[in-house]
Amino acid sequence: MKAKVYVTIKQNVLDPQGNAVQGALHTLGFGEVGKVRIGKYLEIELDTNDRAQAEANLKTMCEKLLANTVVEDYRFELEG
Amino acid sequence: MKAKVYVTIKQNVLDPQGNAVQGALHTLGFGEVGKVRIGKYLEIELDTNDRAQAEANLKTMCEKLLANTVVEDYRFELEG
Amino acid sequence: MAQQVSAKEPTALQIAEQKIYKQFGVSEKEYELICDFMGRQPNYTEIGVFSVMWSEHCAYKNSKPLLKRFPISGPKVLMGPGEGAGIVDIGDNQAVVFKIESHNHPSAVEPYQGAATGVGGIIRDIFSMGARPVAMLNSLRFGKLESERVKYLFEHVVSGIAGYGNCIGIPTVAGEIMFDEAYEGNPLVNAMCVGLIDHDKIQRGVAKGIGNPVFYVGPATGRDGIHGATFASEDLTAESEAKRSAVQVGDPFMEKLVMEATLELIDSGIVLGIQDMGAAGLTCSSAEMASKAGNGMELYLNEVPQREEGMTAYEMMLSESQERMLFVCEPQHEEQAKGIFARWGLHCAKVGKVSDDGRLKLFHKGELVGDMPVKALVDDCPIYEKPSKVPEYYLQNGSIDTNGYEQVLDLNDALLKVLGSPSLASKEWVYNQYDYMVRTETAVRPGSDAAVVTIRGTRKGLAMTTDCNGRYVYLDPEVGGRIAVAEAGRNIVCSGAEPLAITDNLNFGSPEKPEIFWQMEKAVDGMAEACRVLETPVIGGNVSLYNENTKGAIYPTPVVGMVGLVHDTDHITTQEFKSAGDVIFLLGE
Amino acid sequence: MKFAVLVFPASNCDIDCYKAVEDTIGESVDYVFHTATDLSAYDAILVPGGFSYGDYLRCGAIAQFAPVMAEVRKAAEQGKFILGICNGFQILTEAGLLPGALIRNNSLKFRCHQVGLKVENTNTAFTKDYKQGEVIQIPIAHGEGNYYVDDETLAKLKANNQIVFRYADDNPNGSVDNIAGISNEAGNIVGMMPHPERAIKEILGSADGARMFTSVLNAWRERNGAASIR
Ligand SMILES: Nc1ncnc2c1ncn2[C@@H]1O[C@H](COP(=O)(O)OP(=O)(O)O)[C@@H](O)[C@H]1O
Repeated sequence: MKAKVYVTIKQNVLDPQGNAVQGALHTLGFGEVGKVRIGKYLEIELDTNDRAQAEANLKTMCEKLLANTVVEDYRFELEG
Repeated sequence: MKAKVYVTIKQNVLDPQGNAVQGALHTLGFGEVGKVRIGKYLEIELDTNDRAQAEANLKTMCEKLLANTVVEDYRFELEG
Repeated sequence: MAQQVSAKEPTALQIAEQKIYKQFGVSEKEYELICDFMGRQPNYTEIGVFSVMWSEHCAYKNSKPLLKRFPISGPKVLMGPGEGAGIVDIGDNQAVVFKIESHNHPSAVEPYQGAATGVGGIIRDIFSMGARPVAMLNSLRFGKLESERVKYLFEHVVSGIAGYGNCIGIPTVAGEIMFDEAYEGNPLVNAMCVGLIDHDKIQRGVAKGIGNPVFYVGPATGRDGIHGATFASEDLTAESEAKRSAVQVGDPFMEKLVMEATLELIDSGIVLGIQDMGAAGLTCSSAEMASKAGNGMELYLNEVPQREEGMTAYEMMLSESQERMLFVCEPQHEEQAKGIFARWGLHCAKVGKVSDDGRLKLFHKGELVGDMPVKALVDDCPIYEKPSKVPEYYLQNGSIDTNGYEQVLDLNDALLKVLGSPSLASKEWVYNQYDYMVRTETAVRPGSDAAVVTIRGTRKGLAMTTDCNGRYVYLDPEVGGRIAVAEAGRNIVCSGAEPLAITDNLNFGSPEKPEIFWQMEKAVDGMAEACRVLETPVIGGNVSLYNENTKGAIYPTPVVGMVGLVHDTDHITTQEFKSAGDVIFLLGE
Repeated sequence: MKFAVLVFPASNCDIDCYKAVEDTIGESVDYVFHTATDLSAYDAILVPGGFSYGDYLRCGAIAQFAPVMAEVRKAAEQGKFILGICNGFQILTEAGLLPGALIRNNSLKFRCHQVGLKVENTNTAFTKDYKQGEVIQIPIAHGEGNYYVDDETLAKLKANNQIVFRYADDNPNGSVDNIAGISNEAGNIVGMMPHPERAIKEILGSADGARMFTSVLNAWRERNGAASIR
């Protein structure tokens, strides 16, 4: 199975990198660009067939390691 | 409109960060974890209604700024 | 799978008939010589191995005659050119180890990773000698800071250096940067590392003891940085695109572990020979280690840790994956060595053994896939004495009447212009991104003349600097070469140290052009003369040629890295004016 | 008094912390590897700076799971003195031993230079020897030192007097309320981005960091009824 994990910065937390990219895109002439938020995108291969278990484990992985829930949100999708 | 951009490290380019996270997940007891690849995930608000133009512009943004095409691939989705 | 890939490799006969070796930069003459040494036509893997061993980078085939003009010995030199880095005695059973190296081309392609892996490579050169790296320096050249591309290169090179050096915990204490259109498209990224060692810990890259096992340490090998030429003439199908050599990516975390484990291994006293896998990875390290011991080596490529599937012998031998080392010890020490690496979370694989037949033999999947005489690989590359010719510009410049220049009347304006030029302006923006304080020995930080790093447990310190003004060298290579060494010497002396020795990085255009070769020759003469006068021998260095774009060559830029000894930390002197009312002297004419 | 300096893969200020203990107070100090499972012999634990596990994913994220961290938690509960510097601070927040998180500098650049730090709280084990409100010179060297807490936690930090250091002049990273260092409620754990171990003698540019080490020695002596040094 393959998991796709999205880790995004919480709405009320400042995203300096997103702001910098927004500024840079404006400089490049893309005036239509509004807010930019930058997060992480992880692809994880999982050697299992137990979907329910995989979901439960992924949740733990996210809570414990992949996201810092003080400043980040996460969600994931399972494929295959 | 809202764009979601995925920037991933090219398949045969080393991803030290992915390797370190894989190792950490194994240490945490998730033996089922295979390859881990870590990329970026961007959400960009676009103030336009011209879908075709938005797509063309996004491509340019990715090529010029958002992805480093020497080592990274990118893809995006447009919503709304 | 693997068969398919290798089936696609041209046969020895095809290589000969279609002159495929030319894509590897091997000339017809050189190819014939290789066939003579081999007693037959080389196969694809073998021609690949020869091509890198006989490249300028490894064989110095165009620069060796010039390097011979440098003074390389002195009473304090413990090791001159020939090993990973040179070593100079600083008393009390201690010595300083240092070397500079370029990563110009990779940085032009991918500035962050190019610069980062340049830093990683030079650090490995230092710790593979058994030395603890204590400081880093760099010397950078870019085009004019106006274009977007140059800004991009500049910004990313700096963050690549910072990213790698900061993570591994070696302070980046000094460097220099200049911007000039001569470097447009050809940035120079030279990195220098300085280490400390006790005399009895000095290692060499030798494969000693027939039958001894050869170990591979570090991350798995991928298709990183493999000779791009190979695919240059292939049609770019999706499949070949996927196989195309990838940009080398640095992993400073891995290097930190490899460094600590290697130093611990060396400390244990069981290492007989050790060398890092730098340019041309496994090929260069195995051939050179065998050659220095007068032995041969057998490599079992199945045992080489591999990151990607279906790697061929050719790919494994030519991969430039980073952070890897090769070492030899006696068989009874195998477990001890593995234990040390395991403690640092690293795997160490037995990939070969030292043999007595003077040949480099490669086995893959139970077959002998390469068999080459080590001596031919390492020593027998033809050395070229290139023709040299005084360039037109130099002759013309000679007749310019400098008195004819307009006088500068508005001195304020002139001063502001000078101060405002990026080459002269403060480089704080750059060095504040470098951790120049980690290890807590940095007594003089970036921003003064030479940096000074103290030596714990003594009153001594090491002063270090990199210098070169390419414009001077361009205008008069011989005088410019002298100036580069002299400037470095002044920087060292002004910081309160006695100059010890230099390392140098010869960055030039194409030596095939007689005018460029003339620049090289003259610059080396000038540097050699200054080194003799200052008694600072050249204990190692690096050569980077073919730095050219469509508009021509870069300024000849032989960067000098000098290290000096501060005998007492009380002697350390810094650049800035100390207090109002102090008297100011001008020394010299 | 016995100090432990933790060593994670790619810690790199471990040596500096070790030297600082030797050079400032001359107490006994050991390196303790991340795999260690017993810290009972130590009175104080220094979690040094560096790039543990390459700082991959997030600074300090992977280190929080090293075997030694279970012992650090135990020591924290026992009231032992714990100081996290730079990466060490990041590790302590990731491990939940200190509140908040450290995110990327608002300049998006690594920054290395001296900063002025205002001592906001002299009641912690590590700041006893400073004067309240004093401004000291200590270097920073970090890319992710932008301290973040939500408003509610910030209010708590203030109410409990847990803000130990603030940047006195320019805020180098964009941290909330100019925070440079905080403590836990009990004051036995301090985390800070600046590097006191890099400021222990004049040749390094400042000696202002030395008093963090004398402070903790005095705190330990007070706790154990011995006379304090000054
Ligand atoms: N410009 C130079 N000046 C002095 N010595 C040099 C110079 N270039 C190369 N050398 C020396 O030649 C020796 C052979 O280099 P080698 O080990 O093959 O190079 P590298 O480690 O750069 O691949 C090294 O000891 C190196 O110091």
